[in-house]
Amino acid sequence: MATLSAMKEASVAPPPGRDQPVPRLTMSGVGKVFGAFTALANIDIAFHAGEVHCLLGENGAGKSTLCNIIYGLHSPSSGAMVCDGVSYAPANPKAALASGVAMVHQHFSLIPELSVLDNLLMGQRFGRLDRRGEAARIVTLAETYGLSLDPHALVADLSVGQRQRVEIVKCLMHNPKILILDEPTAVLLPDEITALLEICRRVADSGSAVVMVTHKLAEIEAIADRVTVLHRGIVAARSDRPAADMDGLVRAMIQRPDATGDDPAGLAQLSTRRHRPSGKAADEVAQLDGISLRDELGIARLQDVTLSIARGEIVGIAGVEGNGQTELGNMLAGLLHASDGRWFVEGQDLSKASPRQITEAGVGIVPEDRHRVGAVDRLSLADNIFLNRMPQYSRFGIIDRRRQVAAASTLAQQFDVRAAGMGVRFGSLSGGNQQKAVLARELTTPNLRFLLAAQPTRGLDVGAVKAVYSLIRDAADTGVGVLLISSELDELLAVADRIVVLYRGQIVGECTTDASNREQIGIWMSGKHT
Amino acid sequence: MSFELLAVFLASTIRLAIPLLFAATGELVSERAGVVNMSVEGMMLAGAFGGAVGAAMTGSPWLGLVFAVLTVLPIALLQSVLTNSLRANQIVTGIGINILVLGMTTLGYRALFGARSREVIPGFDAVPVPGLAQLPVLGPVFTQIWLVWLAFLVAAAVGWMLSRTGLGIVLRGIGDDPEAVAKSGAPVGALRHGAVLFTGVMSALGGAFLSIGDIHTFTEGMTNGAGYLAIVAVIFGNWSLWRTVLACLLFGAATALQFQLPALGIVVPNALLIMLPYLLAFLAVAGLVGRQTAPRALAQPFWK
Amino acid sequence: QDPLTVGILIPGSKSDKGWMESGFDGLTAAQAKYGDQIVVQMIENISNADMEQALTQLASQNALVIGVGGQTQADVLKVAPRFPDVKFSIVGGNAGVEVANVAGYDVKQAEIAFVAGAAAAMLSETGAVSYVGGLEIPSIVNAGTEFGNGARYINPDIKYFESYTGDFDDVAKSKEATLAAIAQGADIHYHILNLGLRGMEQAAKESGTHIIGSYSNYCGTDPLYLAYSITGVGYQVQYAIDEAVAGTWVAGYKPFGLAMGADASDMIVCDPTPEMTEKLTEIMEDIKSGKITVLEG
Amino acid sequence: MNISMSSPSATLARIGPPLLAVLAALTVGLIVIVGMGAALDKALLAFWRGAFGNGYAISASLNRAVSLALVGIGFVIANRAALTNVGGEGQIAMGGIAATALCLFPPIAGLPLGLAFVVPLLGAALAGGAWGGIAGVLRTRSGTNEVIATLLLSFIATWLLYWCVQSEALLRQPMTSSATLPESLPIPEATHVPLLTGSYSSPVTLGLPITIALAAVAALVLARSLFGFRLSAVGLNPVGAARAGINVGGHIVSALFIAGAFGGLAGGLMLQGEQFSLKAGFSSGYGFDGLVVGLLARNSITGVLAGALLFGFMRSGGIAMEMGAGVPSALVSILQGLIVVLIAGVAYFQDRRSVR
Ligand SMILES: Nc1ncnc2c1ncn2[C@@H]1O[C@H](COP(=O)(O)OP(=O)(O)OP(=O)(O)O)[C@@H](O)[C@H]1O
Ligand SMILES: Nc1ncnc2c1ncn2[C@@H]1O[C@H](COP(=O)(O)OP(=O)(O)OP(=O)(O)O)[C@@H](O)[C@H]1O
Ligand SMILES: [Mg+2]
Ligand SMILES: [Mg+2]
Repeated sequence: MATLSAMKEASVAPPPGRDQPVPRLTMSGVGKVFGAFTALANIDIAFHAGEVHCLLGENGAGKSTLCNIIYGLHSPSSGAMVCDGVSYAPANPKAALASGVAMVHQHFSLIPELSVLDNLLMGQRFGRLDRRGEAARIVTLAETYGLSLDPHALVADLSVGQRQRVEIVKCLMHNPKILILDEPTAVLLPDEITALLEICRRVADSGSAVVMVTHKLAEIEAIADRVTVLHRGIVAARSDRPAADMDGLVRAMIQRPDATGDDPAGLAQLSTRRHRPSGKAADEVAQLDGISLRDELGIARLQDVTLSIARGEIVGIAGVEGNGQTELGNMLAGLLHASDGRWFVEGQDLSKASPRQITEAGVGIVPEDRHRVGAVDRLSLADNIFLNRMPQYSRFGIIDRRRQVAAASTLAQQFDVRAAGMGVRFGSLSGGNQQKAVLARELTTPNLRFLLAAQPTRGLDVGAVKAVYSLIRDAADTGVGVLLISSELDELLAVADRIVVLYRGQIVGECTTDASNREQIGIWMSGKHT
Repeated sequence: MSFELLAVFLASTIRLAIPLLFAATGELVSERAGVVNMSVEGMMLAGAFGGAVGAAMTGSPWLGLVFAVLTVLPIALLQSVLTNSLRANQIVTGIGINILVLGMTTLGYRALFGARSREVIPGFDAVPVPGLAQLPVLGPVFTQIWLVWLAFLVAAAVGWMLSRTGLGIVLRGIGDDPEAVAKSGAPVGALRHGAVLFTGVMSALGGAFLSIGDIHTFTEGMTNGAGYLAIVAVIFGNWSLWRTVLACLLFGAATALQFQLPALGIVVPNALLIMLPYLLAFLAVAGLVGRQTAPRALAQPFWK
Repeated sequence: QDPLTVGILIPGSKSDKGWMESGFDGLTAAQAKYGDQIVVQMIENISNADMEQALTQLASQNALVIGVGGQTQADVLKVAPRFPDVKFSIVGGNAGVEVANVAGYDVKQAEIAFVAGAAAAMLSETGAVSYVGGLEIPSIVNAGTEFGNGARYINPDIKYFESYTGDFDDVAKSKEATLAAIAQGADIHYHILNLGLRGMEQAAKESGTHIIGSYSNYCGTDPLYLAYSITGVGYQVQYAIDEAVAGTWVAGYKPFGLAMGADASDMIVCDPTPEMTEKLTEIMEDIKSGKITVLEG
Repeated sequence: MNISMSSPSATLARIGPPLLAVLAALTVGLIVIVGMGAALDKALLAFWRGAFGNGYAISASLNRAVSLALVGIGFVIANRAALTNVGGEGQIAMGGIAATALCLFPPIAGLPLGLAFVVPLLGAALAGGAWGGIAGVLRTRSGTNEVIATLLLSFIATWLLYWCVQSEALLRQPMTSSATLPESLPIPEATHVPLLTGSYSSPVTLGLPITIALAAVAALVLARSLFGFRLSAVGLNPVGAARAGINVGGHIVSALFIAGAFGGLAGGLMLQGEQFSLKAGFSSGYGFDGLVVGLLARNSITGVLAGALLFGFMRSGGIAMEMGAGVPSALVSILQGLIVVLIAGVAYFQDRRSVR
């Protein structure tokens, strides 16, 4: 992170108008309601010329919604905006662009089938294109911001970082007065992040307002001139001196309804464990032996991952997102097969096993992507609780609904899943209840010996986080080996027995959960050990 | 095959391919923008009908052509509203429209022409292309009605549009990822509407070619699957313009062969020749002939 | 006396310029002749799966049911036994009809095709003639074969081209088939087509060649036509009605053809030379007397 | 699918729009009749008589409804797995070909215990199933869109049937005289599907109870069985279903196989119950009409039966109307097309809530 902090000092000239801020865009009383759900309420905020303004907030806080409103993708349910002194209410992105607002989305909006140039020219003009001239113009533009790109490459062939550069150039082509970046660094490698922040600074220095959404404190420290923290759709805190106010910002961001002190989630209690795993080799539940995995483009996602998990042990996998965690989770779920290496549970080789065989071997899977992998949103809660175990509740191929619903209801009670009934759509449950339902299913896997829990607390509030970890810990206490993948280092430190760090698909370090290891883990995560 | 026969075969191939070419060019644009119009068959039939009615009423095939387009536009609009505004299932609405148009043209034909079926409908006549039509062997190939050349011209223009203009990029983008294009500010919905209407116009021309171009008459259900064949040509053409043009010509040749082979004393079951286009397209989508890459968002409604 | 109720099933389109239209013309003629002595129910354009139902409905409301075309035969034979009091006539019926209340009228198209072939050979200036058939079924193929035989009977060196489009109604294909023959020199075309005939007309018009019609009289109304054969489809419809009105209707197979006279089968050349007329008459006599034998159909 | 959807108002919301669409289409039909200058009362009377006037009319309509219902049920089953089977026409054709071949294979007609007609029907179902299954295999193996595959297979089957009846080496009857049409030999009496009434004056075949039984089974399977549950899961979320240990590919193939088998069975019943010999154009568009019925039903088997009856009787009435009042039966096509278009259109208002 050293480079990031260094950069702030490197920013020579103070942004113009720092003393007398010139607002480029002001939002007053802006709210957004989706159906019955209030995503944003009464937001007052101003973005100034020459500043990098960071929006901070946990998942679901409303950051993307705010950005989308500025960019004309959503229209606000209430409130008003003023851009450069005139009332601003873009009907669509085109209108926003015309007013000088450009945006890089959280999810890329490039079309991989098209070339970089075609993506950049997309929607700009309908007539004949002077491809050569445009390409030259774009390369020149990119170079003024220190970016290099090949306009004729196919987007599908680009790395994530390169794609993002294309997205940014696409915005810069409009010469924006306001540049919005929604979580631009989530998928980047550390070098790429540094480069990106440099670009943000340059854009701001040229007199634009840069609005950047992020979860990462280091980035804020490095780049932000001002910070606004969103929490559940309202402004929870603001700061004009973010580096100094960091602690307060963090507290505002992660405040839980029952937040207390430094450990808002109260996770510390969880770290006092009754049984510690013995650590003897004979107690091994699961082993990963030299696992490597390539994606369909042939890019290595996992390299020679070797790891063993003992009975009752919780092994945490730490790492910045996008370093192979997703692939590791999908592989253990049986949705991907390793290109090399094998893995075992209780000595049984599951490297080529199907999801069903994996479940039958006593492996529970709490997947990272609840909606795509962990459940069928449009089926009922009862059906999802037994998604992989319906045969138990059927005879001669016919499901005994009454028995199934009764059993589901018992499980739901046991795992504290709160729902209007067993027949409600799974997708209509709140995130925490969805996750508890998935846990109810996976933790009751017959003969459970090994549990994979990937990002199990994502998007959950504090009560739910605690409940989820209690359930996982209780399982470990009964002798189940747990592999816990999470991007929340604090949670790993509190819950796991041992932490390994994944960086670019490789295990780059391993240590105990002693708080003093935190810095070392950070270094491993950032890839700076090399 | 003697040279005369070859020339006749080529001319015949082209004539049989032109209705497909018109419709397939239109359908290609629409499919590149992500919309499948199963209703091409119905739109062609309506075009054939409208062309015949217009030409018979006014005595001018030119007005017939205008009539054909005017007849088809509301149908294309219906298809477009159903699929692009109401996001109805594209396949099913297309088939529904085909049933509807078959019924309406049959009924309309009987109401308008029933009593005077022997009347000749004014149509376009073949015109020799100066210079080319005098070529020794290939001359006959260049004696065609002007719509033939229009079909090739429009196809070339569409090819140019798709690859060389901003509109082309946006249309192709919409077919792969309409959400992404919408973020760039392009009016996705309007463009999809436009693509379907364009398919309508092209299908109308293809249908009118049948009724007042190639043969100066209308018969009930005269498209006889040509619209489906046009869609198959787009599929077999792997959603690329020049390949689709080749596919249309190939399908035209397969039909023309049915009349050339007997003259050459070669016995091939007719059924096989008729089946050939479908079989080839099937082998192609089955992945047995090259790799097919359909637009990613093909047949998927766009929700803003 | 109550009027005779007649139900008529026309499987194709009644305005197809061919077989179906010819049958419909016969019906119209009978209606003109009998006025309100007969009441007619008609249905056209019926698909295979609906044929039986249509015939049943006609049979339940009419005393005489006429199926225009051999394609109705299978279903007529199925329906007829259920309506023993109703008379069924199949126009274009064939031998093998042995149900007590069914009459099959055989049009014998091959006979007249032979004569048409002879006429074509005499009319041709290029020494090449052609024939386009719809379905490649025996009666249609036999007519084609006999057309060729007839042409060679006049001119042993004549070039003859025949092809089949697989569909009586496909205009585009019959146009292309005709053009293929024209490219090889043919200038007189004969056919057994329905709607498809319009494609042949277009081809002939574009190339300046001529057609011998096979169902209707076009002499004087359309310069494309130099001659036409009478195949007697309409005549048979009238015949069935005549017999039923007169009370002389009988079941069983009945061949029509030249033997039944000029209304049932004849060859008309629009502007004949005396030699032509003489030769054609001679040929027709020879067929009737068996001196020339032609195929069934 | 959604358990909570069973209150009276929900039911109304489900069947209301299709009902309205049908009514609207029928209204247009009346306007057209009047517009064509036909006497409305005469036309309606003819329609009524043709549809319900006597035992024969009713039976013929029922038999037609049977074919449409079978194709429609198959469509609904495949649709449960989010698959659109538009290949009914070809599946009927394949069923017809297989049934003909088996019926004409001498040992079959000699089978005891009704096997003489059952075996060809099973063969027809199997052939149709195989034809649908191919699309399923392609879908799982190479991701080929099943709409395109079933449509192309449908055309191929239609021309395969044409070939079969054109070629003596295949199923065409021996050409003994010029009278031999391009069709198969009539199938032996023993292979006919028995009539319920025993009389050809009201020829409802055993196909009706078979279809009702299959409809009941299909409804049960979709609503209550493990298989139906898995089809839903596969249709709603293939990745989630795979993780839950469901064989996604296998269920996709099965769903399209079953849809095809229903189409094939419809073909077998059409051949062995009504037509008795195979001809070109044998399937008569029932594949597309059946697909429409399946769509109209909005995933309900009861809806399929209702739609099949509607279309079955509508066509009977249409034929009678043309004979009795001179209103071309093409009007029926117009109504069918209108109903499809209207229902597909109003689906938007029903589905809007459930998408995203
Ligand atoms: N179109 C929509 N309809 C209904 N609810 C929505 C919609 N878009 C967002 N939401 C809800 O609004 C809330 C805020 O969403 P938003 O995407 O702004 O969060 P975020 O702060 O960007 O979170 P993340 O860090 O996960 O990106 C969430 O609960 C989300 O589920
Ligand atoms: N994309 C969306 N579309 C429609 N409704 C949504 C969407 N996202 C969230 N909701 C609705 O908003 C409500 C809140 O969702 P969310 O997942 O943020 O719950 P939560 O308050 O965070 O609960 P928990 O504490 O259990 O996580 C839910 O009831 C859900 O129905
Ligand atoms: Mg977001
Ligand atoms: Mg939440």
